[in-house]
Formats: sequence, structure tokens, C-alpha cells
Amino acid sequence: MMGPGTTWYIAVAAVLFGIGTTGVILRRSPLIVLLSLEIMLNASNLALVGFSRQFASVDGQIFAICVMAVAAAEVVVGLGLIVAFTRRKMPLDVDTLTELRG
Amino acid sequence: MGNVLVWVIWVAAALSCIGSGIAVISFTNPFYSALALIGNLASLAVLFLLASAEFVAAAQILVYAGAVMVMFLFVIAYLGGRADAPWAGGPRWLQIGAFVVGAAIMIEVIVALATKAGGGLSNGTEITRSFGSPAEIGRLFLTDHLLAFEITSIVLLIAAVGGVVLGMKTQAEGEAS
Amino acid sequence: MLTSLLIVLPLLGALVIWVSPLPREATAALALLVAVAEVALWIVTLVGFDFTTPVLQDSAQREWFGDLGVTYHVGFYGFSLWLAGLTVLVGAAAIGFGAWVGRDRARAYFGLVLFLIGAVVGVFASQDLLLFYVFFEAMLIPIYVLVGVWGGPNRSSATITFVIYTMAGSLLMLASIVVFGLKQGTFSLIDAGTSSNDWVFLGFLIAFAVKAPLLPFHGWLRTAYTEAPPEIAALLSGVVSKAAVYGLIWIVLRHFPIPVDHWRTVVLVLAAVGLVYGSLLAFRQPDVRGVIAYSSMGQMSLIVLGIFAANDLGLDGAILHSVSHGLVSAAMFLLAAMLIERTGTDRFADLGGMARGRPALATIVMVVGMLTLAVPGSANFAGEFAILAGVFAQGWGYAAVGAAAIVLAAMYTLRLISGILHRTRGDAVRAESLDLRFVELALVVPLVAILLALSVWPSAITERSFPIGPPTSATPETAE
Amino acid sequence: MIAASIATPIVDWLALSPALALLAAAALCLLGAVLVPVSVRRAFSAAVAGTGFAAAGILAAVVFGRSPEQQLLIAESLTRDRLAALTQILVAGFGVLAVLISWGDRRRDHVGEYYALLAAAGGGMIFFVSAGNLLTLFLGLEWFSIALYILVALDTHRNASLEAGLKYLIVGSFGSAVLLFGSALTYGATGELGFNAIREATGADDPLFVAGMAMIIAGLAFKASAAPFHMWTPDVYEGAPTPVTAFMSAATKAVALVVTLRVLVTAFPEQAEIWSIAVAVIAVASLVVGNLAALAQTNVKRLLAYSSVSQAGFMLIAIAADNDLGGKALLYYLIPYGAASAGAFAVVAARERELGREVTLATLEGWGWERPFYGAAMWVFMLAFAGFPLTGGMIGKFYVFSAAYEAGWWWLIVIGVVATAVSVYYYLAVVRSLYMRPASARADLVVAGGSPAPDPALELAIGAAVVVTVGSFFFVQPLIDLAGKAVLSLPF
Repeated sequence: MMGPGTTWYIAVAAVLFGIGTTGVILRRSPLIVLLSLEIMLNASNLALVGFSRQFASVDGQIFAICVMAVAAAEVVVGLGLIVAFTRRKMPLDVDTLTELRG
Repeated sequence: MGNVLVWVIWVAAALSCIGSGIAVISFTNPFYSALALIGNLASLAVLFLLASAEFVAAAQILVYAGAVMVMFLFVIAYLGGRADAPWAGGPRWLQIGAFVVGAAIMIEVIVALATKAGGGLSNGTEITRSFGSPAEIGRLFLTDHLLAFEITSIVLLIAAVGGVVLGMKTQAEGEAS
Repeated sequence: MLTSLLIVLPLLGALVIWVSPLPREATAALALLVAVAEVALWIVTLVGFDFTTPVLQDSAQREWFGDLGVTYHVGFYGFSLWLAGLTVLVGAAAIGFGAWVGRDRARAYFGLVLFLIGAVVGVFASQDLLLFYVFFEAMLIPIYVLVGVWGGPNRSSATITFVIYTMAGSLLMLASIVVFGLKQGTFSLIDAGTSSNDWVFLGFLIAFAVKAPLLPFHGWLRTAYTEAPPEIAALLSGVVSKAAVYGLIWIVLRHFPIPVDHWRTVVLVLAAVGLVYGSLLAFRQPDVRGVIAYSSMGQMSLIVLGIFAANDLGLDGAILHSVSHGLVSAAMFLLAAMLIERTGTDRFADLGGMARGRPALATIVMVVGMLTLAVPGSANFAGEFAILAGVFAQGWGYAAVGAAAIVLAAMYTLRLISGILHRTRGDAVRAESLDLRFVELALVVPLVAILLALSVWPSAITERSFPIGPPTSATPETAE
Repeated sequence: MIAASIATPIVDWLALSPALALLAAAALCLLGAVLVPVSVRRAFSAAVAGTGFAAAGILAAVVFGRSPEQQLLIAESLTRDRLAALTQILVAGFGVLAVLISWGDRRRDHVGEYYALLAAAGGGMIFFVSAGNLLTLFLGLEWFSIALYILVALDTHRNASLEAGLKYLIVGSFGSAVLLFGSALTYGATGELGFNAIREATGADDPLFVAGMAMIIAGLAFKASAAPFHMWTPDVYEGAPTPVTAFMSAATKAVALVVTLRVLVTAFPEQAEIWSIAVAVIAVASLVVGNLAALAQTNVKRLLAYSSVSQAGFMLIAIAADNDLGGKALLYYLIPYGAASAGAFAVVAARERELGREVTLATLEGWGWERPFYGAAMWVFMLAFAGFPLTGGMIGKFYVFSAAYEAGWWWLIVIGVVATAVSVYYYLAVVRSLYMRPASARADLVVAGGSPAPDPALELAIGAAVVVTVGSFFFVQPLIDLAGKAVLSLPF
């Protein structure tokens, strides 16, 4: 087998996951939060694929494919909500959603 | 393909992956962020390919970068690219918290990896040629992972219903506005 | 069977009253009927009761959940039968009073009072720790609403204080019950052995100390007794506080002999201080209900002295005094309520001179007052005397303090009597405010009559409580 | 080469039947949204969804009866056992309650879709509890979560509903992503996806494995709204349509907690020392945060939301105990908790429909006397939450404390006791509003258009919830027997 070992894959996946986490927590535009969520899911996919090669078991790849579909589903609902927000002229900012407050 | 070349491509893809990831969360304009995500997805596809996951890589390009991101771009275009400063707003502790959480997860996993690396992670099992081929994945989707396959379609169906329902302008809404 | 019936009858009555859309008068009549039937049922139990054997009688047992060994197990011993009798009597009087003054929201009101009676009888009958906890907590629910809805102007803060004190105590008890029961492998009060765990003991002790109340846990007492509707205050001080007596005797003394020995001095000192402190405060209260409230605290401390005296005499005295204090304080609260009916206040500053032209009122107040201050020959005197004689064995100091407190009791009671009956006529007392009417007499006189009967024959109770001596220990110490 | 013919696995249709019943109901409702005339659409959809939930419950009961032994189906991706079946019965019951509560909500838009999504969410939960590997776990989670995101936002004419939907989507997906990454790490440490296979493949002190486990716990804690992963709960519970809140508070919590128990006990028994402490810490955090925050609430839905956080804390104590008694305690606790929670939100829905505005402690003043049935029911539910006798809530707390004692966690008992004492204050605050304050004379609190139309479905739901809450107190033994049988399928 050639190329970097699994450890490298997982390291990149962990860094990506961290980036995605930071984005979700930090950004206020729901659009970018959704994009950051995609990064988190993709980081998980990378880990799954890396481990899948590690064990020579296709389970991880299958998992990754299912995750892609799920990610698409989340995006559809998220974008639907964002469109509904815009239609009602509500501010697109997760922090200024003031109607509900802790 | 020589080993060195694989390494070079891998490192390039990994760097581009991380770089575009950072770009996604730091651009002001969601439009650029979405474009950066496409870059991120594409470089991930390269990594998938190098990990012998041809089918996943293809799906990544076709489904993700192709379909999902097009949808994203459509919506962003519909909204008219609102700007939002990446580090602005939000209480300061939240910003610090975000970094702490993000860094904690990274460090956690990398430390876990470092302690594990001596064990067995570096040496992968020998893989056969058919590993990760569409045929094998298809077979598994119809046997061991039949349920996963079916449920994925259910999830997509529910999301489709959701997209339609939320996207529609309703009677009550018309009266409320 | 009879025991279960005694518990279920008022609960069923409550349920019927809640769900049937009766008018106010019919509701009151129905509730009174149930209460009187309950008294009759208790008399039937009493008649059939064999006071010579120390076994559980009229018992009923059903498995409730077996994997932890929890059962529905009820029945009476001599002493608990007396406490149950006190409950049904005072309960009937309270319902009668409620019917007479015509409480509004009658269905809710009478249902809750009946529920309370059922729960208290359940406390005195339960022979399973968890069942005991169930009834002990169930008492709280109706009291909370009865005080919170029909209470005085400060009822809100009174209920909150009361509930927080009581819940804190009973939740500690729940923790203790879990630890004790699981360690013993059974929750049965009869089968369980003894424990020497101080923490578990303290959980129980504090719960009962709050309920009694004993000295540092009396913060809820004043407002709860004053803000509660008077007939509910009668139930609270007369009956509900006796749940602590049952718990101390049947759980604490019996299952924790070693911690009881460790902590005896602490409890006795607290009780003695509480006795004096309560009596002094009673002396300083500006209103009738305040006096009764703090006198109640003093008397309950005295009963605790008797319980922790660790001998027959003290225990017998504690039971007799529980019954007589229950009757006396209930009668006092009802009288206070009747005064308020006439004058709109129970503050001594506005009262006075009511003896003139109101012979029945004057007589009853005098008699109840004399019983309260425990004139020699009264049931209360017999109880106090037995307690003091019993606690003397633990040290003459306690007996001396107790005797001093009896003097204090005489002082605050005389102040109470003269504050109501003598002196010049108070501002709030109008010349035309009536003497006690027939209905009012019918409510108070039976309580007084029983007290007088007990005064003549105190051994009716003292000789029929613990046929084979006090339950100082159950089975031998089990493994800790 | 791969053989040309593919041997499709044998599918145990009975084990899948509860979820399939609900899927069928969802599909029928969707069809109805197009084909059935508007005038009867509400009746049709509600009837179909209700029947679907009832059928799912009955089928789950059949599965319960016929599965004394745990069976792993389709390459370990599905578990057929009594633990799953019992939880499915609960979910189906809460679903029926949710349909009854929804009936009086005269929504004009998306009627068919609403009931379809409700049934789909129920189906997802029912599938989720029988997941046998990390892949089906994740997919089941997403199945019901996505349906719930849409349901929460379905009142698109109310800003609060949309905001709640977006918030739930973001936080929920974040939680799922954490769970997913944890699953990936667990897979990486063992090379296995199935829970049982993971247990057998465990290398004792593998940090990657522990990291994965921690992230799985965190991901599930998001769904169970346990602190510190609860921040979405008050906003979402408040903004969502009240019947949806009722369903979520009862059913989502039930499945998330049962699955947490199953995964931890089945897949990670070797790490029990680590995870039981982690779960205990989360339990304590939930108790503290939920109780303290609830004290400050005036909006009843938010109050109940924080209360549900603290109730999750109690149930997590049962999980942290990591013993057979704890499993029974959790399953028992869910019955009165779920009924009381759904019932309490149903009462809130009743008041909401009368007033047409949010329900706060102030708008409840004196209402208990006006509407004795609703008031008394709320009384019962609050007593159940606070652990008073004559409700199953008390027995549940008793079992939880017993489990903690058996595990030697005496300090958890102490914290639970203190938390209960604090919680009494805010639970009784609701009762205080209902009964101990005079009805407000404010004009905006007068019911619009005279006395509101009776809502027999809502009353039926509340009545059923009361019966379950109180009945579980009297019939402890049969319920515990069921729970005990269910717990047998876990390897304690």
C-alpha cells in the first residue's frame, strides 16, 4: 500500500472537524453555519473512509455514502427554512433571533 | 504512480482541504464560502480516491459538489449574498469558547492518534482490487446494509417533503403579513 | 381489612365529592356523613381490638412491588390505634366546622379535608417504610392547597415556607428509606432489623423533627398555623404533627437503637430547649392562634422528651399526651375560629370581657384552658407527669426544665383566658356578639368530653398502648 | 469477481413492522394531502396517523411477546429484543397522545403533511431504538430528527416557530455530527460497526475508542437535552407547535435515553468506569442547570422545557448506575414522566387555544377554578414531576435512587434529593397560579368569543395521561416486570 497511513487521514479529519465546529459556534449567518456543518460531516466521512481502508472493510465507505445523503437532507431542510425566513423578512442572524431568548 | 507522487498529491489535497475549510468559515460573503466549500469537497474527493474509495469519491463529486452545492448557490443567489463579518458580534466568551471547543476536539483526537500510532493504525490491511468498487458497495447495500440503504431513502423523502412544505407560501402566512 | 377500610373510606369519599357535581350544602353533608362514618368505623375497630397482645391487628398485606420487597401492609398496634382515633375525631370536627361556616368551593375543600384524613390514618397504619413515606407525603398535598387557597392574607408565603421545610425533611427521609430498605433487603417495618448508621438515622430524625416541629426546624410553624383556616390549623397541630410521634416511636426508636443512644442527649437537650423556648414565645404572642401555635411546639417537644426517655413511663406518657394535646389544641383552634367569627380578630389587644353574658363560651374556654395548662387531675397532667417521670431517668435536669415549662404553660394559658374573657370589653367585641350556638357546641363539646373522660381514666390509653413494654429494639443487629 | 447473483438477506418483517406501520401511515397522509378534499383532510390525516401509532404499539407488543431472546438481524444492523419493543410501545403511546392533542389545533395549512411528519418521526424513533450498529443508529437518529426539524418549523406564519426550527436544525445537526465523528472514531478503534461486535473487539485502553465513546455520549445527550447540551431545549419547546412539543418532550427523550443505555451497556461495558462517571456528571449538570433555570421562568412552556432537562438528569442517574436495577428504573421512569410531560403540554395547548397567545404563569391565574378538569390534571402532572405520591413520578424517583444506591453512588442520591427539593418550588408555582391567585380581569385574558368550543380529543389525551401517571403508581409490579424483561436483553 502506498501513500500516507491512516493516522494522517484521521489527523486531517480531526483538523477539519475542529474547523467546522468553530464555524458552527462562531458564525452568525445561518448559511455559513450550514456550510460549517457540512465541513463537520465531511470530516467524519474522511475519517470513515480512512478507517475503512485501514481495516479493508467497506463498511466505512458505505457509512460515508449514507452520510452524504443525510447531509443533503439536512441542507434541503435548512435551506427551506432560510428561504421561509427571507420570505417573512426575518433577519438572517442566529444571534439576533430575538423572539426566543434564554 | 510512484509513492512519492502519491505523497505529493496527498499533501497537496490535504492542505487544500484544510485551507478551503478555513476559508469557508472566514469569508464574509456566503457566496465565497460556498465556493470554498466546493473546493473543500473536491480536495476531499482526491483524498477519498487515494484511500481506495473510488465510489465514494465519485459520489462526493456528483452528489455533493454537483447537486447539493448547486442548491446552496441557488439559495445564496436568491437571498442576494448578505454580508456578515466573520469575527464580529457575539459575546467575546463565545468566540473564545468556539476556539476552545474546536481545538479541544482536534487535540483530543490527535493525542489519541499519537498514542495509538505505535499500535497498528499505520499499517493497513492488504486490500483487494475490488475494494471500494461500485459493485462491492452495491452488493453490500443490498445485503448487509439493506436497512441503511432503505432508511437513507426515507430520510431523503422526508427532507423533500420538508423542503416543499417550508418553501411554500401558506394561507395563514398570507393573512399574517 | 378494617384498617384498609379506615384508610380508603375517606379517600373514596374525597373522590366521590370531587367528581360529583353536588351543590354546596349537599357536598358538606356528604363529607360530614363520611367523617362520621369514619368515626363509627374506628369505634368498631376499637371494640374488636385486643389490647393484650403485641401483634399487629386488623392487618392487610398485599405485594406492591416485589423486586425491592415493598408491600402494601397496614394494621394497628395499641398506640397507633389511639393516634388514628384522634385523627378521625378531630377530622370530623374540622369537617363539621367547615360545613358550618360554609367554605366556598365546597367540593374541592371537603374533598381535600377527607383526603387529608385518609392520608393521616394511612401514616398511623402503615407497616412498610415506603408506604409510610407515601402517606407522609400525601398529607402535604391537601395541606398545601387548603392553606394556599382558603388561608389568610399571607397564605402564599406560609405555604411556600411550609412546603420547603417539609419537603426538605421528607426527601432526606426518602434517601434514608432507600439506603435502609435496600440494606435490610425489605422495607417492612415489622421484618426489618436494626441499623447503626448515623446518617440514615439523621435522615429520619430530621424529617420528623420538621413535622413535629422540634427546635431548629420550627420556622414554618407560626405562619402556617396562623394563615391556615382555623379548622385546618386544628388538624395540623392536633393530628398531622403526631405523624412525627408515630415515626419516632415506630421507626427511629425501634430500628436505630444504637444511633438513638448516641444522639439521645442531643435530642433531649433540643427538646428541652424547644419546650422552654416555645412556651416563652407563646407567652409573648399578641394573638390567640400565635399562643396555640407556640404552645403546640412546646407540647410536641415535651412529647419528644417522653419518647427519648427510653422507658415505658415516658412512652406511655408520650402517647397519652399526644392524644390529649391533639384534642386540646384542636379544640383551641376551633374556639379561636369561633372568636374570629364573632369579632373578626384574635388579637388580645382587641379582645376581652367576653365572659359577661356568654356563659357557654366562657365555660368552654375555661375548661379547655384548664386542660391546656394541665391542672392536676386532667389527662394532660397525667401525660406530662408520666413524661417527666420517665425522662427523670435520663437526668433530673430534663425533668426540672419540663416542670419549669409547665409553669410557663400555666402563665400563657391564663394570659390567654383572661385576654379573651376578662378585663374590660375589647374594641372588637360588640355587645351583641352572640354566645356559642348549638352547632358550635356540638363541635367542641365532644372533644372536651373525651378529654374529661381521659382525665378520669388516663390508664385507658397508658395501659393499652404497649402491652409488652416499649419497642426499643426489633430483631438483633443485622450486618452493616 | 463478485458473484452475479446477490443473496438478499432474510428480513424479519415482524421486527420492522412497527416502523413500517408508521411509514405506511405517513405515506397515506401524504397521499391524502393531495387526494383527499380539504373538508375532510384533517379528519382523514388524524385518523390515519392515530391508527398508525396504535397499530405500531400493538405490533410492538406482539414483538415484545415473541422475543424473549435478543436477536440480531441483517448483519447486526437491527436488534429485535424486548428493550426495543417496550420503548416502541411507549413511543407509540406518546404518538397517539400527540395525535389527540393535535386534533384541536385547527391548522389550515399542511394538514396532511403535519400528520405525515408526525407519523414519520414516530417511525424514526421506533426504528432508532432497535438500531444494532452505528450506521443504523445514525440514520435512525437523522430520520426522526429531520422530521422533527420540519415539524417544529411547520407553523410558518409564526416567527417563533421558524426560529425554533432553525435553531433546532443547527444545534441538532451539530449534535448528530458529533455523534457521527464519535462513531467514526469507534469504528476506527475496532473496525466494527455493530454494538456487540464492538464490545468483542475492544482493546482495553484505547484512547481513540474512549474519545469516540465520549463523542457518542455527547451526541445522544444533545437529543436527550441533558446539560450542557440542552441550550436548544427552551427555545425549541417554546417555539414549536405545542402538540409537537408534547410529543418531543416525551418520545425523543425516551428513545435518546434508552439508546444511550443500550449503546453504553452493549458496546462499551469495558469502559463502564469511565462512562458511568461521565454520565453521572452530565446527570448532575442537568439537575443543577435545569432546576436553577426553571426557577426563573414565567413562560410555562419554557418552565416545562427546563423541567425536562432536570428530569433527564434523574433518568441519567439510572443510566450511570450501570446495573440491572438502573435499567428497570429508567424504563419505569419513562412511563409516568412521558405521560406527565405530554399531558402538561396538552394542558398548555388548551389554554393557548383559549387565549390565542402564549401561556405564562400570569395568564394561568385562577384558571384552575374555571376549568377544573384541566387544572386538576395539571396538578397531577406537576406532582408527578416533583415526585409526590399517588403518581408514578414518586416510584420512579425511588427506583432511580435505589439504582444509584446499588451502584454505590450515594452522593448522586444526595444531589437528586436536593434537586427534587428545589424543583418543588417551581412545580408548585404552576399550581399556585392555577388555584391560589384570583383570576385576572385583564381584558386580553378574556377568552375570545365566549367559552371555547369543547375539545373532546384533547380531554381524552389529558385524561389518558392522568390515568397513566396515577395508574403507574398503583400498578408498579406489572410495569416493573415488563421493564425487567426488557432489561434482560442488555448484558449487565
